[in-house]
Amino acid sequence: AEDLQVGFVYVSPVGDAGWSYAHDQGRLAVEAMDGVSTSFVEAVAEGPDSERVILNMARKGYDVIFATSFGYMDPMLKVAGQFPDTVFMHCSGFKLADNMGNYFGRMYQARYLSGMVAGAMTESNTLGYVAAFPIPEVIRGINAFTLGVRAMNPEATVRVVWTKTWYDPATEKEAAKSLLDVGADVIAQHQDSAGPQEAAQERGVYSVGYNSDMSQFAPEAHLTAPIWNWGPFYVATVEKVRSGEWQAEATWPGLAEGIVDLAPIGDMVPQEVKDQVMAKMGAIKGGERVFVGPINDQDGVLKVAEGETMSDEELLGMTWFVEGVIGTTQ
Amino acid sequence: MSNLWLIHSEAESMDGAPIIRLEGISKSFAELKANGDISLSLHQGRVLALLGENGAGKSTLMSILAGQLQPDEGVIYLHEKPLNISSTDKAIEAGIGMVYQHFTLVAAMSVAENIFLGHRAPLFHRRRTLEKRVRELAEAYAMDINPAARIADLSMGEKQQVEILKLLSRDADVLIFDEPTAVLTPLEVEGLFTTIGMLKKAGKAIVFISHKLDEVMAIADDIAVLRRGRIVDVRPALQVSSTAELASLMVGREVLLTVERQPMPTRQLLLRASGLSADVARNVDLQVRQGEIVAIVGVAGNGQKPLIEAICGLRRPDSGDLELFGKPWREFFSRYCQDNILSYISEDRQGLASCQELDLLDNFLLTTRFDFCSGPFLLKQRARRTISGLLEEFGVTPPDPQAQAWQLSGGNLQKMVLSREFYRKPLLIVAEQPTQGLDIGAIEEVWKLLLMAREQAGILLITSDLGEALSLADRVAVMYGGLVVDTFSRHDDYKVEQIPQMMAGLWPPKSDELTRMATA
Amino acid sequence: MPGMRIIKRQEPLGWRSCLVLLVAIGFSLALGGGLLLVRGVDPVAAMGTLFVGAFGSRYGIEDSALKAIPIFLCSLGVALAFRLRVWNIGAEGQYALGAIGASWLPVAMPDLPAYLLLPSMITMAVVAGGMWGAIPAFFRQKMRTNEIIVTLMMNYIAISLLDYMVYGPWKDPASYGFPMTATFPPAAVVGKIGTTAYSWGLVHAFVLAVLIWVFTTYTRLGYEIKVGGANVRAARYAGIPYDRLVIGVMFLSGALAGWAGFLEASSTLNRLQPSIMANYGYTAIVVAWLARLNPFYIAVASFLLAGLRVGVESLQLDMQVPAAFGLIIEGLVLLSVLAGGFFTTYRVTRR
Amino acid sequence: MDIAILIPLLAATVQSGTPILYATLGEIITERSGVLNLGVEGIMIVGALTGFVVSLTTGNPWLAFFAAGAAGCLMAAVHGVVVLLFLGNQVVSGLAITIFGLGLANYFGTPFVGQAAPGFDPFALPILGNIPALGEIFFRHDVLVYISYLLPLAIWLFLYVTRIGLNLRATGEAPVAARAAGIGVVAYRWLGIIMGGFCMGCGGAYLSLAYTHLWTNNLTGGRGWIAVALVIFSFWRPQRAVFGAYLFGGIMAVQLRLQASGTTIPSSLLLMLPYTLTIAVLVFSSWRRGSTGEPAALGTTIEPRQ
Ligand SMILES: Nc1ncnc2c1ncn2[C@@H]1O[C@H](COP(=O)(O)OP(=O)(O)OP(=O)(O)O)[C@@H](O)[C@H]1O
Ligand SMILES: Nc1ncnc2c1ncn2[C@@H]1O[C@H](COP(=O)(O)OP(=O)(O)OP(=O)(O)O)[C@@H](O)[C@H]1O
Ligand SMILES: [Mg+2]
Ligand SMILES: [Mg+2]
Repeated sequence: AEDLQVGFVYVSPVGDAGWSYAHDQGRLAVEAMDGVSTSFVEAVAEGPDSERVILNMARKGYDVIFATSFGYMDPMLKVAGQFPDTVFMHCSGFKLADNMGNYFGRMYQARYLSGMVAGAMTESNTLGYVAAFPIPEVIRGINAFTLGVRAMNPEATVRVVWTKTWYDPATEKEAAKSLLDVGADVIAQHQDSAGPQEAAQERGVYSVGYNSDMSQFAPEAHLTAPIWNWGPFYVATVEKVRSGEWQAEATWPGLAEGIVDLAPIGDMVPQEVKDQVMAKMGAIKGGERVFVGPINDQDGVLKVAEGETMSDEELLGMTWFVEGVIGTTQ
Repeated sequence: MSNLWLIHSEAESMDGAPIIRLEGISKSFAELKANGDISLSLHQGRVLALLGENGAGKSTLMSILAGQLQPDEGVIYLHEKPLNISSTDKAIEAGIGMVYQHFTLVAAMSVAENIFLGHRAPLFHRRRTLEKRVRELAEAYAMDINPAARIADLSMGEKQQVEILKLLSRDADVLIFDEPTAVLTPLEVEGLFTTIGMLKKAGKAIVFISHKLDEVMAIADDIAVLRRGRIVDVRPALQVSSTAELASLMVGREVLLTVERQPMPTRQLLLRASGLSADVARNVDLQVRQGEIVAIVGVAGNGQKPLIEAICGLRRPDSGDLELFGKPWREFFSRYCQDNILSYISEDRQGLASCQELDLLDNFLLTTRFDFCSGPFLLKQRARRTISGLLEEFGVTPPDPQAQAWQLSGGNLQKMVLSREFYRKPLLIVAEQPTQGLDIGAIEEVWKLLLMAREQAGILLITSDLGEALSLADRVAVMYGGLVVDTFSRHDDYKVEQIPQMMAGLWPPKSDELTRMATA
Repeated sequence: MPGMRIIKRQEPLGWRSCLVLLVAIGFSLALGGGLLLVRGVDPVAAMGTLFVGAFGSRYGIEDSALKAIPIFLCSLGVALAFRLRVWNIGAEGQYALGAIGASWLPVAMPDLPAYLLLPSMITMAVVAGGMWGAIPAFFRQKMRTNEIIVTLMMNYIAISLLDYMVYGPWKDPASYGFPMTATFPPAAVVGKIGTTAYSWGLVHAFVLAVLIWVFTTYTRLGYEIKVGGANVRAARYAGIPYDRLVIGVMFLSGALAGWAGFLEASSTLNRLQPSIMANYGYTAIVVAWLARLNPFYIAVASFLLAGLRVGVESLQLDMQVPAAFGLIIEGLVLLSVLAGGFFTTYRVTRR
Repeated sequence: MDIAILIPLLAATVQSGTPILYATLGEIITERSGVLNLGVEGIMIVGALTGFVVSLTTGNPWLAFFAAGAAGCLMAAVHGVVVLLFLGNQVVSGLAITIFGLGLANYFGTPFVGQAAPGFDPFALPILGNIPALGEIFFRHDVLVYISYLLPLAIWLFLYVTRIGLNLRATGEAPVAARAAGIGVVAYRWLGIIMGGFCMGCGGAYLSLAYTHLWTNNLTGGRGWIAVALVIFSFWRPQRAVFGAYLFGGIMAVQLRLQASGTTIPSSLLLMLPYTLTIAVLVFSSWRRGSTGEPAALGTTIEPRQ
């Protein structure tokens, strides 16, 4: 039989954004499967360009198409209507069709855990967060991180600097330094370059990586990192399509499914902290939620009442900072 | 004029081995043969004057000698040894240097830096040492120049001295001057001739190109005449009896360069400036009426430029009154284009009065476009027919509206500009150096045109050529240092005699000098 | 070079300049092929894929034509400024401002009827883009600043401004926090021509091109632009109000880019979002120069370069060639055509 | 801002100004010979990639640094071929070089993303590094920063004290005059282009070898363009380029520090700052009478000899 053809659409060059890079790592896992071939198109602008690219893939007879940016949602929906036999998968959106599913990963769970580590290690009670773009995915991460920090250290605050970049080591390193200069002693980040890690290492403070284990860039600073692991999910999805089990649904797997994880925690972290974090990880895997009330926003206004939990829908559209974050969401 | 002008060499003959000998030099530009089979010798301690009409090939020949151009055929001998001059550098090495028609100096640099440009010297240099060497060199030739001054701040005469020093500093034995006096005041010309005299004494060979025949008569030892790229005559200067003889040698017919001029009643007042200041021009009073030619004479750079620019609307006057056709400056120029009765014939034919990269039709429309407008549209067909006729009438070659302006020679471009400006039938003409660089034949034509235009219009003539001013003008104004020193009628013989003093800033004489003159 | 002599041509080269152009393009494609070889891609097959992807099917041609619209309009504007020898590198920013201007009404007053909404969107886009072009022109004329740098810096500012709008005040509450405005109401959308895939934007582009062509070739102002570009001093000498001309032309130049922004927002995206910025403004400069500022050639060149963008997608999909290959080709073509221009103005002979 | 923030801010200023300084100096040399090279951005990024790749493969940062300079020369030479040999328009050729360079770097750079290459690390200079405040600001950087302190002086000496520099300046001011004085003007323009390209390549390498030790697409992020603007700000004088480069280094550092100190100004607006400042600086430095020092023949083509 012919190979199953799987296409990926990336919003940025693979070499540019760690986001696309992470997905591409997943693609390589799929490529390694027997009887499956893959290809991708990078740097596809959201909007009509993406519609054309997806359409092209469908026309060329691709069996599964993964589109990995929010802005691909409507274009993909349009194409999905024309090609009922093709499987469409959209990442980070919310719309569904008979042959179009959507998926995302609960990175915020790992972020929370990394926040716990950071909160335990800070001495100045000021943490720095080098943030990419003010979109819900990033804001949610900052919030989860802050909740984690405050779980260990209620006095601590997290300062945010936006770089408006996904991968720009120079700018991101500079942003990290600016946070260090205002007293931060742990640096976390959302971009995928190791720039902030280098900055922390040079100043002799701690850092939290992202996306993959970044300890090689800053062996003395790197506490841990919340990491993506798309491979298993993509492999599983393709497998389901091949066996005909695939169904259009919204999937949002997390720590429990292994799509997100925490990189090994560094030796500088005391064992009891590690234990606490591991315990929490177990709990989350077991179904405990991260965003449970009471949660105040930045200005101290109660947003989530005691006992309530935030729905997935609310999480997907999160645009406000929780208490303890210093910065603006614009 | 001074005796210094008559400095013929003691060596009356051209015998003896020449320093440089040209043999069979030919050079073509595309189809045009600029030099054909030219042979010529340059001798130590002698001045060779090179004469010829515009485009005769004088500059081309000398540029070949200076290494700027490559000959198509022919050999150059230095001390009877063949010499390959493939670049300016090689020419300088061989001791050949040229002072170009347009000075080749770097305006933003100092005198000393300019002089040492291109020298084969040690990698590092010190400003002090350079300046000291320049000072020594200048003293040796009795020149007075500040080695640290910026070129941009120098007068034309001083710039020329720098050019000469540049050549001397590189031990040139052959010095070529291409129309060196075109931009100088009479006093500066005298200075130049003194210098040339000293160079001769020092045993240099000198080539002197000029359109001013009396100068040639004054300074040349030998005279060579070029016509259409060929040598038509070479003879010692002593065998030439008059400038008229030279002129007819050059042009091939009699040229008298005298013009008939009828007295003309002056009419309406066209231009009135009082207390006008613009940049360096200060407190200028000036009037031009219909039917007269007013000449402003003076060395370039004494405020004529800003004055003209203010009058022609290219620069806002700083202060004072300026009325054109009875209207204040601002009001006149707000509707200048529609009236189209003021014409400016600029000395800068290539840079200001025309667009080099456009064709003649577009260049023609430059100032006449309002006559060919219908609503927002431009009627190019009609303009094309008009210009074709005009080009023929004014004898522009080629008479083709589609030719590009850069393809025209300087003289032809000037004719094109004149045809355009006269087509407009302007009532006030500002003519700036209208004959600079033109040969005698062309000058004669331009003068006739200007006198013809005087019947309808008022003309403000700006010139540094006294002869031109006196031949054409009804009244003369002399500018020095931004001021109008004096304005007087052409017939005021006493003042006319003082013009060179006025141009040099020596007028009016200081009171003690007056007394000295009185006692003498 | 020894033994060679370079002579300026007295007569224009005529049709043979097309030959020079083709040779130059061929040369740059060959160089590009060499770069493909370095990465182990078969250059012949790749160029085939590129071409077929762009022009080998109805879809390809449709896509290329649609993509050519914004490039074409930006380029038309850029060419107008270049004609005056004003180096407008700011089409990208002017395009952004046009998109921002056009989006204001549909975001603020989505209920307006189409006959009001569309014309006022165009007006807003033209004014916003035009102002973005006129500001650097004003600086250039009044303060003698270098327009290359100012227009370029204003591109970055315009993009930040666009970001600010869609991340801030204009963010669609229903977009789950993603940076985009709400979808425009149908009244604000420039639709497709009948049942074809072509948008009415194509007609806009055509009409504007004819207007600009008539303007530059047959009007007095067009002539004055030519003179201003050929020789500034001569222009002032001829009484042309050069300062006003520059500012006016830059307004027009920006307005055309702004119109492109309007079409892209209204017709293609139906909303404003950061991905509207796709470097059309820079490609427009390449196009304008390849086309020697002539509107007709600009149309051809923008279609070709739009095709390059479309074709590179196929190249990625089928041969895994990075998207940057398109940039390389763009740069190479421009460089070699520029170098080839030498042969249209000069002639080399043996000495 | 108190001293505790100010000193690190100034130190960061020096560092982020350094790549711009290299590039600005390169462009000054090039423009002094009369050639406008708008390809700085493209040349820098090719330099950055070359430096990174060479360092990654050989492990020798110095070799990498000079390789980056050489790559800069090569890219600049392309510009030279187009504008000096084929007499093409300098503005357009520069733009094309930028497009081409960005394409080239992104095309070949993709496989290297996410790797770290050995580079230059900061170290305190003996004695100087211990001066209070000044030591921290100026003398605890990497060696390339220290080189950049000497570079303006070296270039100044080159331009004003050597014969070659004199001839090069003359070529930029008045090629016709220079040629008449026996100077091979085209050769000097080549020299200007090549030397400039070397500095630009080094500026790019600073980003990938010292500023960070990482590679990414578009690493230069518009710094090349700012360098072009700074040449105007510097009035074409190497010593003034230092102030310009640090001014911009400063504004980039301040912009992020404003955010870090908790400002509520939207980041989109803060990100406009460097560009707005560029325009302001240009207006400020152009808006004066008299000469700015711009080489009179900048951007002109030298017609071939007949
Ligand atoms: N660069 C050039 N390219 C083509 N033709 C040229 C060039 N320079 C000069 N010519 C031609 O050669 C002829 C001789 O020019 P040249 O400059 O030597 O004349 P000239 O005797 O010096 O004239 P003038 O008295 O006006 O200075 C000119 O008429 C012109 O047609
Ligand atoms: N770069 C060039 N290439 C080709 N031809 C040229 C060039 N420059 C000048 N010419 C030719 O040279 C002539 C102009 O030379 P130039 O200005 O020295 O003439 P001229 O000596 O002033 O003549 P005129 O007697 O008309 O004043 C024109 O005929 C033109 O065709
Ligand atoms: Mg002449
Ligand atoms: Mg001559």
